[in-house]
Amino acid sequence: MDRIVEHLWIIPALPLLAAGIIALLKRPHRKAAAALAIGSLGLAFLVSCVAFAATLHPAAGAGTVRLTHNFAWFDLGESTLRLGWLLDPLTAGMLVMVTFVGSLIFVFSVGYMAHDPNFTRFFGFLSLFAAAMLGLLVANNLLFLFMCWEVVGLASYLLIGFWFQKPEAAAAAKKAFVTTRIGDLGFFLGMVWLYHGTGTLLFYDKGAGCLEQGAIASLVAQTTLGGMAVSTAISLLLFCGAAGKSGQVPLHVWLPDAMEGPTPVSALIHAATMVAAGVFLVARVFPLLGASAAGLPADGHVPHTAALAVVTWIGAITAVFGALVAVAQSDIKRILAYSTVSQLGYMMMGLGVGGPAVGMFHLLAHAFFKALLFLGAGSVIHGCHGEQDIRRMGGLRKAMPATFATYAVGMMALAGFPLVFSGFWSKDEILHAALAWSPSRLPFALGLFGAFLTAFYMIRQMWFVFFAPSAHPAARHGHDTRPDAAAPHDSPPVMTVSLAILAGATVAMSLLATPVWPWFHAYLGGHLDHLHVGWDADGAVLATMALSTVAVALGTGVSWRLYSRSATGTDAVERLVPRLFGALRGRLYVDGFYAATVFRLNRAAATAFDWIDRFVWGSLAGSTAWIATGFSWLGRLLDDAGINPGFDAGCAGTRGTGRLVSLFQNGQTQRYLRLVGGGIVAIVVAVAWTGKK
Amino acid sequence: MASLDQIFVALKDWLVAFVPVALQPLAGALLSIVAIMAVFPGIFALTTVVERKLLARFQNRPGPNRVGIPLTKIRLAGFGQFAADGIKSLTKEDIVPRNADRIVHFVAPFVLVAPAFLSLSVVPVGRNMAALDFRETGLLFFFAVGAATELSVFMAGWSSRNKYSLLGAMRGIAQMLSYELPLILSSLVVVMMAGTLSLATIAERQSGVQWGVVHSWHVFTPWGFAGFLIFLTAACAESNRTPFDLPEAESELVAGYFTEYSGFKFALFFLGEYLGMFAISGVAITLFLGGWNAPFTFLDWVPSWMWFFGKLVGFILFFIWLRATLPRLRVDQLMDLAWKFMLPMSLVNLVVAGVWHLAASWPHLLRWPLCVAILALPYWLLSRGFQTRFKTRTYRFAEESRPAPATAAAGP
Amino acid sequence: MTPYLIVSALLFSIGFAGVLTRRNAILVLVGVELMLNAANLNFVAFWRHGPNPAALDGVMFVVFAIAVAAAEAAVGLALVIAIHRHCRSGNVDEASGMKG
Amino acid sequence: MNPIFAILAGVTVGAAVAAMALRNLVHSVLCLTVSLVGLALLYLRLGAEFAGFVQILVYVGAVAILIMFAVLLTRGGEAPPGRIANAPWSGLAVAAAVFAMIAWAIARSPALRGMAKDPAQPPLSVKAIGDKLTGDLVLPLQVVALLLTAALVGGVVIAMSEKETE
Repeated sequence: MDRIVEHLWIIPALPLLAAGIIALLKRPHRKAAAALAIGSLGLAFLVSCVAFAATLHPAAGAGTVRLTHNFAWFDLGESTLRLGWLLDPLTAGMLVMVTFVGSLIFVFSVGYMAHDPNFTRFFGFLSLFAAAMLGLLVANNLLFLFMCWEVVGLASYLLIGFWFQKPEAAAAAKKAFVTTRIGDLGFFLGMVWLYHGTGTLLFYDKGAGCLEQGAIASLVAQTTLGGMAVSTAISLLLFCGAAGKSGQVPLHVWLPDAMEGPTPVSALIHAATMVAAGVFLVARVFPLLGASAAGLPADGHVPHTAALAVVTWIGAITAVFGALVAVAQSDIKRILAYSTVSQLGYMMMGLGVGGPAVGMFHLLAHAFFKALLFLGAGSVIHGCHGEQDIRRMGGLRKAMPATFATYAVGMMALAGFPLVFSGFWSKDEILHAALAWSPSRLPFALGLFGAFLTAFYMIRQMWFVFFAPSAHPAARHGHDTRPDAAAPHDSPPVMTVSLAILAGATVAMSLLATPVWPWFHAYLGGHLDHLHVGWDADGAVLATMALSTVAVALGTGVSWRLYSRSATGTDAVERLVPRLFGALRGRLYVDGFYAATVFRLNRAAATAFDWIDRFVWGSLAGSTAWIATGFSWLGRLLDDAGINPGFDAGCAGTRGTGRLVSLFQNGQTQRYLRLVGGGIVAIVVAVAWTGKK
Repeated sequence: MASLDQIFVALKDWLVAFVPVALQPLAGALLSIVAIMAVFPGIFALTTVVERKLLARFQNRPGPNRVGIPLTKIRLAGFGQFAADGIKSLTKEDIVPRNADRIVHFVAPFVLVAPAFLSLSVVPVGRNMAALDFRETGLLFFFAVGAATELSVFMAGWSSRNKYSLLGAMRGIAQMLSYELPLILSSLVVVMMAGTLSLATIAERQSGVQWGVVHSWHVFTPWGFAGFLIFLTAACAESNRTPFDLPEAESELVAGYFTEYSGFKFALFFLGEYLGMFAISGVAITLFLGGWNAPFTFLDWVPSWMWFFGKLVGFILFFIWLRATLPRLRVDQLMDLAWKFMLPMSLVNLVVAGVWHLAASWPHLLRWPLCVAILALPYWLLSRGFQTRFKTRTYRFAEESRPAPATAAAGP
Repeated sequence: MTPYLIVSALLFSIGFAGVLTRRNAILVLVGVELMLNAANLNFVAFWRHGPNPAALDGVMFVVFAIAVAAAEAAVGLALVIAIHRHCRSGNVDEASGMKG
Repeated sequence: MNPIFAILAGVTVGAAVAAMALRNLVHSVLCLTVSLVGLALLYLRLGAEFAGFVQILVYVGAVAILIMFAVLLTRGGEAPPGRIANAPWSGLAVAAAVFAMIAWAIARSPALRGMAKDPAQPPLSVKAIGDKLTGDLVLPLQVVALLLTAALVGGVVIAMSEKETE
């Protein structure tokens, strides 16, 4: 057992090695690159399975399997910085999922990127990404986790901007990088604070780790600003990082734009890995979030702490927000992106109301079906020669049967069709936990509404892509300049096989966490030996199932009815409520405030927002962005042409200060050096002077 | 015989004994300086005549054969020529271009000659006969002092304010810098094997005996042989001798960096160049050809300094022979040779020396073929690249401007 | 010992003065070289007069410093050439495109 | 003070001053070379033979030539017209202040006063240096090798970059 955890580093090291070797390969060595990347990740998958098997059998009476292996990294003055590997059910489950889904995505990429000249570079980046992600999972140290976290950010930057010659892609990559960086600032501060508070960053260290009883008790005991417990403050800071990575509402803007990357990247980033990192982080530090004066959260019981309440509310808002926006999008990948935002909201909500088991199960289930959906979308795009607008598709059911079948499975899982799809069970659990959440019932209602919307937009997408009469073949082919532009065709086997495997996994996942046999809970909670098959759920479970089924059915029915009867080309909802639809299509203007590029509903206001945005992104003052967003909402509602004079004054002041400061920075190195020299002399004189007395 | 071998050492000791003890080191140094300043310029004087005569012979003409002892009928087969040349250059007008940078122009020849003398002073010309023996850093001293040559070339070329001078200087510096690498690397092999930088010690180390009667010169090993060839080529380039005389290619650059020098300063440049050649030949002899050691044990009775100077004369004749037979390289070929052939080969040679050292206990039949193979393979690979690289140049623009014969025939 | 240190300080200050005042970028680099060499002289002097000369620390430091200085000179001069090509000038005060 | 030391120090410092003060760049660099040779001789006086010769080999043989090339490549061979210094007085004042500070520190240092006036020549064999380089300091040696390679490549790339883009 210990040997497994001692050698857990092999799992991230394998793809890292592959990335290193691929970096040295020349461009024409495409096969070698692909083989290296897939082979290394496949091997990592096998090792992960071994690690997973090791967590299945806890020692008698030990509860959860939690193996750690810590070692000294380097000495820092008096103290020693220690790193470590950690193997527990959370890690093991994620490892298997990431390597499995990742391998399939790699295989899919071989087909999808077959025509790209930078094929080898692509696989190098993919491997680097996988390595960083796996390193993040096995870390038993918040610092090491943070390092991998940043490498994940770097790799995602490289991958989203893979087609950097496209300005949108370059911009999207930058946006993703900068936006997540704002969250990371919170993460970093939280980490530093945690180190300050506990003196260690190891999660588990035989009772001395920062997530164990002693450290947390001391953190809970201290209070900071406004009587908040230090543990809560740290939790919220860490959650900032998680929100950035996982695209929770204020920081979600990068995620839809990240669609500019190649589709396998979207699948990898949005389904399996990067966005999951945030949720994983919250699950990892759950003891900290759930810590209250009463102590650590016990298994199966989720306390109501302030930190968890924040997580819940942000999650619930994100869930509904993403679903709403997804209703009006027309880019096939963008719909999926917003649906990811929405589902991530569910996960966070699940974590907040139901603890790691609930949230993580939705994460794993979502990873499979969302990877399936993205790869399916990739297959559709590939088959349609690069077309991404669903209104220009249609009738692909016949042209691409394999893609259609697998996509339908993914769709039903995402929408939560009952009984055999994993999405149903995982979402149901979240709703059930939300129903039982005593502080408020609103999250439950929001979740239910989200479920309705999910079914609605997925049916809308299915209808446009696969069922609608082939709308604008001329337009479609007119756009295509390639000589081999022909009718849509199904993708090569190397792509469809990945889809089929994922579809199978999606269905299979549904067996793991039904109320009849809640294996996953038992696994995460560490009481597998008490697990038995049988119905011992309360009536609320049944009620929730019924309610969510109704919501899904309602969504499906309404959507199908609206769209199947509408004329092609225009959107049914658009005709019904054009203003609302416009707002939704404009992604509720959130991007407008952040990036000031999308919608200029109000030119004057937008100019101000634009400036604010630049200011916000230009500096790291994320908090200003909050205020600015609030003000700009208000301004648009109250007065279309209104520009808050306070902003102007603030801007002028800032600009003036900037001018003043930039006077010193005149680009003349010699002048800087003179100041440095004079400064040194002054310091020495000062030190000597004071030392004499 | 031993007394003849050490005759100069004894002479110096005898002379030094006349001065007070406190001044003896100074007197010894002075004596050494005088000896060096007398012997090597003398060899230089003779070399100029020999070179002119030999070159003439190579070209089927008599060469200088008139000047003998003045006011007599004795001609000495023309060996009085150097005196005439010397007197001429001393009495000629010293022309300095109007725009020239006078100070630098004046200093440049001295910057060339002084280090040449200095570097000659570390060469052991016989047993116990090195004017300066740096036990720790002899070879390093040689290379460090040699570095000043480049500076002098630059000063001469730049201060003349003449484009041929400047171009010649640039070529010269580029060439010297490029060939300094193989030069140092190939002598590094000897340092590696000898374990010392002292030239005297290196020479002494080669007095061992192998194969019965042969002294163990470094050149009789695979690494020594390859190193010697590399060193010889690089030395040729370092001293600007044909076929590497591009810096002073008279058909292209008049006389290179000393175009604007005349009279005594020109003579100094001339002297400096030849002294540099002697010094580098002396180092080559010390490093590879056994220094002052005889080739065979039965020749040990010949005094050591005679061996050294005999080998030196051999080198001089060899260089003259090269000058008379080989055509000059083109600039790009020159650089290619340095960077793409000699540098890799000298690196390979370092490896060979290491292998030789590690395989010390192996039988010769195994050790020799292994080392030769390690050398031969890169040699073959590298020279294969040169065959494609050094193909006849096609003069694209010249050919295009010339009307093709077919169109000429079709014309009116 | 002290005379060496004073010479070193003088060299350092002369180099520093050159760095601070000369307009030509190459001479600024020359000043930097002088400053580096002044430091090297210190190392050698302290090695010679220090408590443990057998450890060779000062000399090793000088050898490394020379190697690094050579690299620095190469890159610095390449930069000067690049800037000269870009700005048609080798003066440091004209290459102030980064100014705020 | 030893007269030889005085001459060497005078030449070194004087050449350094000239290097920093002359108008013509080539003269400056030549003076720099003289100054560096003077430094090498000071090393010899201190008993650091190896360092001294390495100094000459690297600085006179390579760095000086390199700077000369840079001077000629940037058309600095002629004495530039106009100002050669930016605000010389304030710069000189800062430099003088720095010198005053260092000199003050040297003059007051109690550690220096405790040192032997002229300790015995420490043994310095090149072999010891070699052993050290390939023993304790093998990692720095590798790093320096890497640095030099990087500098070589970087120098080439920087100096030829514009040609590439044409």
